[in-house]
This record gives sequence, C-alpha cells and structure tokens, in this order.
Amino acid sequence: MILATTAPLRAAGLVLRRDLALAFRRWEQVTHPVVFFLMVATLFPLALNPKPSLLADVAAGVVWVSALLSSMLALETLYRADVEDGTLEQLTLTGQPLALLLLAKTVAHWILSGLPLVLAAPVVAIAFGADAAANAVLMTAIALGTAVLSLIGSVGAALTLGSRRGSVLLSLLVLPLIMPVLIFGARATALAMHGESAEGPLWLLGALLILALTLTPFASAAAVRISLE
Amino acid sequence: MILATTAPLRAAGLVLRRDLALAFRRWEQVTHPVVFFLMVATLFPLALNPKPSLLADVAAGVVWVSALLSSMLALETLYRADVEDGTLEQLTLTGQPLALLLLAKTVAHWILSGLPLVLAAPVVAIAFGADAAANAVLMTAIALGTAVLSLIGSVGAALTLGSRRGSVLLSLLVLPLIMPVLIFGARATALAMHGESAEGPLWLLGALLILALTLTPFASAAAVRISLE
Amino acid sequence: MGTWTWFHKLSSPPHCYRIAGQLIPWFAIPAALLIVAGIYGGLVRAPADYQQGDAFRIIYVHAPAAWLSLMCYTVMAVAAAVGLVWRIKLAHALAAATAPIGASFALLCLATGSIWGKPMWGTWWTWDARLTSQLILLFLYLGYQALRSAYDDIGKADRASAVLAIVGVVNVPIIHFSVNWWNSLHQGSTVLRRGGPAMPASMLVPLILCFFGFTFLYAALACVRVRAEVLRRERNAHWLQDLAGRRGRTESAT
Amino acid sequence: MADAVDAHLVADHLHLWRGQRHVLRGLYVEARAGEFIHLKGANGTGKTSLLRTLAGFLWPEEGEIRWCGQPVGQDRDGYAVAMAYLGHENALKGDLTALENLHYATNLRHATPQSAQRAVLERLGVAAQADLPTRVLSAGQKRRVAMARVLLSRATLWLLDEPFTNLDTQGVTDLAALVAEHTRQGGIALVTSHAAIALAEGQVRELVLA
Amino acid sequence: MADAVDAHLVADHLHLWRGQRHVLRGLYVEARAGEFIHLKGANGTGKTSLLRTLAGFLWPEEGEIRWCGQPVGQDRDGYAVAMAYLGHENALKGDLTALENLHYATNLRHATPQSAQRAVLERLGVAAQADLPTRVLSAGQKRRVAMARVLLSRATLWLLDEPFTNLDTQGVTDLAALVAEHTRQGGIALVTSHAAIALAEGQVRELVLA
Ligand code: HEM
Ligand SMILES: Nc1ncnc2c1ncn2[C@@H]1O[C@H](COP(=O)(O)OP(=O)(O)OP(=O)(O)O)[C@@H](O)[C@H]1O
Ligand SMILES: Nc1ncnc2c1ncn2[C@@H]1O[C@H](COP(=O)(O)OP(=O)(O)OP(=O)(O)O)[C@@H](O)[C@H]1O
Ligand SMILES: [Mg+2]
Ligand SMILES: [Mg+2]
Repeated sequence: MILATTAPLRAAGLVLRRDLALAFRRWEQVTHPVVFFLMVATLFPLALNPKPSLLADVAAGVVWVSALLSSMLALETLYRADVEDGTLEQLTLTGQPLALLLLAKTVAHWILSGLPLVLAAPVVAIAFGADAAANAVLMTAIALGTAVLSLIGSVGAALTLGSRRGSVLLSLLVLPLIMPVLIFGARATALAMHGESAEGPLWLLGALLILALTLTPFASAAAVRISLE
Repeated sequence: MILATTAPLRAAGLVLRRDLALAFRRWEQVTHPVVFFLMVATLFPLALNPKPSLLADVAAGVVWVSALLSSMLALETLYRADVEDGTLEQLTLTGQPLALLLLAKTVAHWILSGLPLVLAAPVVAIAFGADAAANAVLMTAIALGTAVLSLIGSVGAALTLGSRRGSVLLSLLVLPLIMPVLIFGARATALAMHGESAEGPLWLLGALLILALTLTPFASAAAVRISLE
Repeated sequence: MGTWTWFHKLSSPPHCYRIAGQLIPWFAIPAALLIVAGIYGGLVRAPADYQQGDAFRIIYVHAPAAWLSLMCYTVMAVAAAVGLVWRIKLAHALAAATAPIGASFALLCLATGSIWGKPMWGTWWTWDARLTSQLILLFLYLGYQALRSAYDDIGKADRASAVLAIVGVVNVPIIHFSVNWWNSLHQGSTVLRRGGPAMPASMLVPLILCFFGFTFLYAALACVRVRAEVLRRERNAHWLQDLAGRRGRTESAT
Repeated sequence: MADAVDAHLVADHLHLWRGQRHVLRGLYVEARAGEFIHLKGANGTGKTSLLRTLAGFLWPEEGEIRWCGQPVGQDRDGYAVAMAYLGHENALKGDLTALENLHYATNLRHATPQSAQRAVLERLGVAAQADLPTRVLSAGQKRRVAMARVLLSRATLWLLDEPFTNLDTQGVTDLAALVAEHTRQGGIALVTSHAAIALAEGQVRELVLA
Repeated sequence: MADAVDAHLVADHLHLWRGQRHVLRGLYVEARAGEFIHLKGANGTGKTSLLRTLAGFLWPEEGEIRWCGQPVGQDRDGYAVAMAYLGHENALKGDLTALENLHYATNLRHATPQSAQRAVLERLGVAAQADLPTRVLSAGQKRRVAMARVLLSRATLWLLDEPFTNLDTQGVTDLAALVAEHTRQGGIALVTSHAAIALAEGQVRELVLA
C-alpha cells in the first residue's frame, strides 16, 4: 500500500497557506472583520444616550460583544465555499489526518478575523473613554477569546454545513458555547480598567483555549464527515 | 406580441407566497431571527457589570442594536439562494415588473425577520428593567425600523450578489445607510421611556419608510440585473 | 442634437484623457495660491479667538476638509447617476476617481477634529451626532470602495457602485443638519447659516480662501485620477497604443 | 404561440468581450419560425456567452438583437415573455416538490392548471417524482423537471444551454423529439450540445462557433 | 502505482437506502487491476450513490467494501491515497489559477513539480488557461482542469462521475484514451457516463444499474 508521501505538518502548512492566499487574492476583504467590528461599536453610541460616563461603563461590554459578533460572522465562510465547490470532499481524501487539516483552516480563520481585532480593540476602548492602562490585558484577552471562538466556531460551522440557513443557525449553536469566553474576557477587561489584577480570568481563558485546542479539531473532523454524507 | 397574462399584483403575491412557503417548509428556521435577537440581548448583561440602573439606561440601545443586527443577518439569504440555483434569472424573464417581484420578496423577508422582533422587543426591554409604558412606541418604532432596514438591505443584498464574500461586505454597505433608522428609533424609544412624546422621531421613521418604499425597489431591480451580467 | 454630438465628443476617452491633462495646471496652480494665501491669512493675519486662543486656527484645515468630504460625496453620486442613466463610462470614471479623494478629506476632517477636540473638549473623541455621522460618511466611502473592489469587471463595478452611491446620498443632508437636529457638543453652523456668518471678516476671509483652495485641489486631483481611470479602462484600445507609439517614437528621436 | 408565425430572431454583428477575451467577433445569427439551431463548438468558444447575450443577461459591446424586427431593448418584457431560457443551473428550489416548483414558476407568466403540469412531468418521465422535494432527485431527474418549466412556458423562442447534460440515452432522444415538435409548430430553438442531435436530416441546422 | 499489480476492489452485496428509496439492492461489483468499468443506467438508478459509497462518503446499510482484500474501514487513509474521486463538482477555487489549484491539491498527497503540472494541463488542452483564475474558464475548461488533478494524484483507483460532461467531442475521445492508458498500466477506473465510450471492443466492461 502506498501512503501519502507529504508529511502531515507540511500538508497542514499547505492548507493554511492556501487559505491565506485565497484571502489575500481579494485583500480588501481582509479588512472586513475589523471594519465590521468598528461599525458595530459605532452603532452603540448612536443608540445610547451619549453621556460620557455611561459610555465608559459599557466600553468593555461593547468591545467584547462586537468582537465576538465580528469574528462569528466571518465563521460562516470557513467551510461553506469549500463544500460548495467540492474542495472539502477532496480534503477528506488526501490520506492526511483530517483534524489537522481543519485545524490549519481554523488557524487561518483566526489570523484573518481574530488577530486584526486584537489591534483594533484598544482603539475602540479608548474612543469609549476607557482607561488606556488596561490595553495590554484587553489585547491578551481578545487574542485568547477570539482564538477559542474560532475553534468552537469551527465545530459549529462544520455542523451547519448540511443545512441551508447558515449564518443564523451557526450563531444559535455557537453563542451559548462561547458565553464563558465572554464572561471571563469582559471580567478581565473590567478588572484591568479598574486597576485591579486580571490574572485570574486570563488564566481561565488560557485554560479554555487549551481545552478547545485539544478537543475541537476532532469534533470538527467528525462533523465534516457527517455533512458530506 | 403575447404578453404575460398573469396580473402583476397576482405575480407578486405568488412570489411572496413562494418565499413564505419555502421558509415554513423548515419552520424551525422561522424562529432563528428572534432567537438570535434574544441571544445578542443576553450577551450584554453578561459582558456588563450588572447594575440594574446601568441596564435600564442601555435598554433602548441594546434592543435596537440587537434588532438591527438580527434582521441584517437574515438579509444575506434574501437573494443568494435564488442566484445560486438560477431562480433569480428566471424571475427577470417572467415579463413582470422586476421591482414589484423583488418588493414581494422583501416583504416576505420582513414578515419573517422583522415582524417577530416587534413582538420580542418589549420582552427584552422589560427584562432590562425598562418601563412597560413605552411598549407601544417601542413596537411601532421597531416595526417601522425593521421595514426600512429590509428595504435598504434588499438593495445591499442585491449589490453584493456578484461578489463572493456576502455577509461581511453586506454589513459594510448597509450599516452606514441605516444609521438614521437607528438614531430616530432609539430616540423615540428613549423619549417614550422617559414619559415624553415620541411623535417627532416616529413621524421621521414613517417618512423614511415611505422614501425607502418608493425608491429601493427600483434600486434593487437595477442591482439584480447588474449582478446577473 | 448639436449639444449631444458635442457632449459625446467630450466624453470620448481619448478626448477626455487629453482635456483632463490640459486642465491639471489650471486647477493645481490656483489651488496652491489660494491655500497658501488662506493659510497665511489664517495662521498669521487673523486675530486669536477670544475664547479659544490660537487653537481655533486649525479650522482652516478642518472646516474646508469637512465641506469637501460632503461635496465629494455629492459629486460622486451625481456622476454615478449620470453614468448609470446615460451609460457614460467617463461619468463612472469620475465617480471612481472621486471616492478616494473624498475619503481622504473625511479622514482629514476626523483627524483635525480630534486634534482640536483634545484642547477644546478635553477628549479626542465623543459620540456626538455630528462626529459620529462624519465617521459614518467615512464608512460610506469605505463601503463604496469595498463594493468596487469586490467585482473583477470594471463595467459591473461601475454600475453596482453607482446604485450604492445614489442610495447613500440621502445621508449627506443628515450629516449637514445633524448639529441642528440634535443638540450636540459640536459647533453649530457658523458660516452657512441664516442671517449670515457669525465670524469677523479677518477670520472669515482666509477660511473662504482655504475652501476655494481645497476645491481647486480636489479638481486637480480628480483630473489626475480620472486620467488613470481612463488608462485602466482603455488599456486595449487603439488610440492608446497609437499614443504610446507616438511617445515612444518621439522619445527615441530625441 | 398565437402569432408565432412571424417569429424572427436576428443577432446582428455581435461583439462581446469577457475579461480580456474577445469572445464573439461580429457574429451574425438569424433564426426564423420553425428553425431548430444546434450550436456547436469546442470548449470555451462562447456558446454559453451567446445564449446569455440573447437572453439579455450580457450586453454586447457592439451589435444589436432584434426580435420580430424590433430591437429587444424597446420591449424588454414582451421579449422576455416570448422566450424561455434553460441555463446550466436548473432553477429549482430543493425544498419544494417538482409540482410546486412548476406552480410558482409558470403561473408568474400564465395561469396553468395543475393537470397540465402533471401531464408534462409524465411526458418527461418524472411523474413518479412529482411530489418529492427536488433536492432528493438525481441529476438527470432534476434536469427533466427544469425542462418541464420550458415546456409549460408557452414561449416561442427556446434558448437551451446543454439541456441533455445528465440525461440518459432514452431521455436524450425524447427531449430532442420534443424540441423538434416545438419548432414544427412554429417555435424557434437554439440548443447547445456537444453530442450530435439524432434527428432526421434537415430538421436541425448546425451553427459552429470557433 | 508501485504495487498496483494486486490492486483489487470488491463491493460485496451493498444495500443502500436514500430516504424512502432502496437504491442499491445487494449490488456486487468486483474490479481487478487493469479494468475499465463503464457504469450505465437510466437517471436515478443510483450511479452517483454507488460511486460516493465506494469513495467512503456514504455508508451502506449492509455489505462491505474491500480494497486489496481488506475492508476499507481498517485503513481509511491508505485507501484514500490509493483513490482519486471526481464528483459532479470540480473542486476548483475560482480565485486561484489552474496551476495554483493543482499545486495546493496535489502536494497534499505527494510533492509534485510544477513542470509535471504544466505537462498534464498541456495534455488536457488547457495549457493556455494555466495562469487564468479558474472562475473565468468555460464549463468544459473547468472540467479539464479538475481531471488534471486526478491524473496527478498517482492513485490506482479512479472513481469518475460523468467526467465527460461539458467536454467537446475531441475532449471526450482524448479523455477516454487517457483513462484507458491508466488501466493498461494496472490502474482501475469506474466511470459513469450516459454516452457510449468510444474505445476498442473488450477494453471497457459495461455495468448497467437498474
Ligand atoms: C473628530 C472631531 C470632529 C469632527 C468629525 C468634525 C466634523 C465636522 C463636519 C462634518 C463639519 C462640516 C459640517 C457642515 O457644514 O455640514 C465641521 C465643521 C466645523 N467644525 Fe468640526 N468636527 C470635529 C471637531 C471639531 C472641534 C473640536 C471644533 C471646535 C470646537 C470644530 C469646529 C468646527 C467648525 C467651526 C466648523 C465650521 C462650522 C460651519 O460653519 O458649518 N470641529 N466639523
Ligand atoms: N474574465 C475573463 N477573462 C478571460 N477570459 C474569460 C473571462 N470570462 C470568460 N472568459 C473566456 O471566455 C470564453 C467563453 O466561455 P463560454 O462559457 O461562453 O464558452 P462555452 O462555449 O460555453 O464553453 P463550454 O463548451 O466549455 O461550456 C472561455 O474561453 C473563457 O475562458
Ligand atoms: N432522500 C431521498 N428520498 C427519496 N429518494 C431519494 C432520496 N435521495 C435520493 N433519492 C433517489 O435516489 C436515486 C439515486 O440517485 P443517484 O443520484 O444515485 O442517481 P444517478 O444514477 O446518479 O442518476 P443520474 O444519471 O440522473 O445522475 C434517485 O432516484 C433519487 O430520486
Ligand atoms: Mg457553456
Ligand atoms: Mg448522478
């Protein structure tokens, strides 16, 4: 029996590079998650009574909700295009560990949708009048939080492949699962903004990330196989 | 020359009924916009410091932002499925006024995504500790606001058909355009919650609706024809 | 009929390329003169404001940039409408050329406003109606550009983005009147208001000079960008190859 | 097909670019009532592009399409009603049954009784699938349902892009016969297909793009 | 195809239900190295379902698939590498060029030099389109690029679902010859197609589903 002669890690790298190449082929679109994030954040002050004190109070909440929504919106495209054009089918037939290849796709998704938010979040926080001292914590928390979201979301995206109404169903599946991320993340941010130590919630976020890293790729792989039936 | 013998209004009714029939064929999905709305609204208290006074202050804002996001998310599917399976192409070839047929589709979208929110919004507002007296105004405002959003969004959805990355680009186009809806809507709600007369902003919302009703169907029709090229 | 042939001749790509090239100096030179005069008048000649001191002088960049960002959007929408209705490619080219310039003015307005806001209101940014609506104007520009870039075919991009520009133009009056409709932190209309400008002439005149300077600057930049747009659209056309051939020959001759 | 007798389609010196490629170069096609035109040509020679131009989805850079002597731009709706287009996609909603799909599609033009719809499905060999959601049909069965829409459209001009794809051999013969019947009754058909169309000599005119 | 000599596929009494429909009823198929099997059958008789079952996407209710004597479930990755599947979809990314598509697809299995990829595109008649984004290719050109992936896969077992769709007549002949060449070198091919495959007598074994 001949086996695939490409090493699994190299194969994962190839998948990662393909997804990044595809994204940068239309590079303006790389900016969409950030712009969406900024826009949702802009909606709030319009809808609220713009008292500066009120805005500062809700800053952490708005940043987190907008970041999660933005990253989640991008999730929908994670596998859908690949299913429609038959690429995902072919990925399962490469003889490489499917979980690893899907993890590579998820990492690409995070690089494109989570990483930019890490840089944009402090800007929004400051515009809402939050204290700049909390920025380091905010950025770490957003980085960890969006990474967990990408991983959990990848399972959700794979599960919803079989059905037509993607984005809404996806949100329904994913939102309850990421509630802990939101709680710990917002708490870390709020603590840091009040000048207290945010270590506790940050460690919890890290633990969530490790848990997600070890479990979700296999769940995604199983979900993808089911969706192809 | 033979012309279509079906009257335009009957044709529009047929399109409307087809879209509703399709939606109710998977009736669980009819509930998605409401559930998404409730979930986003739930995220906020989690991310905020749950002081009751703070929650009541942000109630109007949260209701409006969640409603607009929920209704906007559903927009993406407004035309996309019809393009992919070639139905939209056929709609343009019926010899019926395309703007009218698209308006029928938009009305179906509003019935499915806006109308349920009209009923759900007071629930959320009360849960946030807002005064129940404002409910009539809130419901009227949400009804008008989501209708304008559906109309404007239908143009955005048609414009993004030709390009691949649907949902994010769509939000980029639609969010700035619906800013006035948000401002007037939130203002009406806030006024009513403080026991003042909300007539001014409500009339403005109504004016926006009439403006959108007269203009957007033609813009959508033009955009659809462009996307089919 | 006569005007129509004239119109179509003007809108033919080679003609337009040449005319736009010839117009550039006629716009660029007055722009430079007016801006220099306005800035001199504003920074050196105008008296310091009795409330704001010297900080107010940033108005000579801020207000013209704000006005131009609104004007550019209007120009863009009108050009797009003309292009859509009469299928004139040149009008689309003008719309496409105007968008990034308008976006830059919007950005400049936001930046100078922020810089001004720090001493005046003690904050870089507040979520007040005018500021937010100006930010949203920037988003509108960005959306327009994002939509254009989502299409590969220039013709399709033209027509699709034209629809968007036209629909979006309703926001322009909203931005302009936002200060009147919502009590906001931002200055009310001081120049374009009923009953004449509320400003001494020594402050006003430089402001007006700057405004016209910025307008000419826009016209010059638009000519440059329209030429680039024409080149991009017509890269297969014969007249361009002729033009390049002629240039090549004259260059090799010298 | 009330006044199909004087049906007459002219594509007058069409020039069409797709991206960098000049696909149609001054193409002239004329089709009169009763003609069955088989569009042939190697892959990428522009058959799909031609049909989509005739259907009004693509705008040629130069040239004009005339229907019964009038440029089609002048009476777009009238032309649309006179025409039925079958593209690469089947225009079926997977969640609706074959009959429901036909109901919503055909009644937009003319009121059509359900019995007529069933009869056409029967004729195309998918009567057994009439009440199944089309998503579960096989590729060839879907194609047949899509073709039923064309048959029910009462259009004079049929533009069919590879209608025989996925059909089994019997299906190909039957469908060719149906199209020939339509043209005999004064209709016009432009059909792309890579395979030869098995009809008697003289019934089909071949037009080869290159 | 190192040890293709003892390549051997058995589908042992498969039973497959799709919804209410019992599509495969105890089907037995055996294919040895060198065999070119042409799957025929009217629309909806289960050809696609059979290929997808053999490719491992559908699980039969009863029966077993054995590759070289072993049930495929035991060494799923080894079986996957030995197999190339071409479905109704082409598995091409419209934004990547034909060559880039091949690069990312084939290197996942085996390192393949670009020259080899160009050579295969040349052979399939789409060398001119090698550096175009595949979204602008015509239907037939896309199908050819998808087939290039199969040729580069170094797989022994080819499962091709209507590979001839949208190909022009020359393309059909050439592709049939390529598949025949593969089987002559010890490969196995299962090909569905409604049209007859024009190869010399005895080179193709027909298998009709009903
Ligand atoms: C980021 C912050 C700011 C933004 C986005 C902004 C935006 C604008 C806009 C859009 C206009 C033009 C409105 C129109 O005429 O339609 C404008 C004009 C003007 N702005 Fe600002 N502004 C900002 C900060 C400031 C500050 C801090 C001041 C001074 C206290 C200021 C003073 C003015 C004045 C005097 C005008 C001319 C008013 C008129 O006659 O219309 N702006 N600004
Ligand atoms: N944007 C573009 N840039 C370059 N070439 C393009 C572009 N769009 C289409 N083409 C080319 O135009 C040609 C016309 O394609 P069309 O789909 O009309 O061919 P076809 O005759 O239907 O082919 P097939 O038999 O394969 O379906 C193809 O060669 C295609 O590669
Ligand atoms: N969920 C379902 N319910 C009922 N019937 C189904 C379902 N799914 C598939 N079928 C039926 O199963 C059969 C098998 O379809 P399949 O796609 O395998 O056929 P095929 O031989 O490939 O046909 P074609 O030549 O048209 O491509 C079809 O008759 C289809 O109608
Ligand atoms: Mg074609
Ligand atoms: Mg099949």
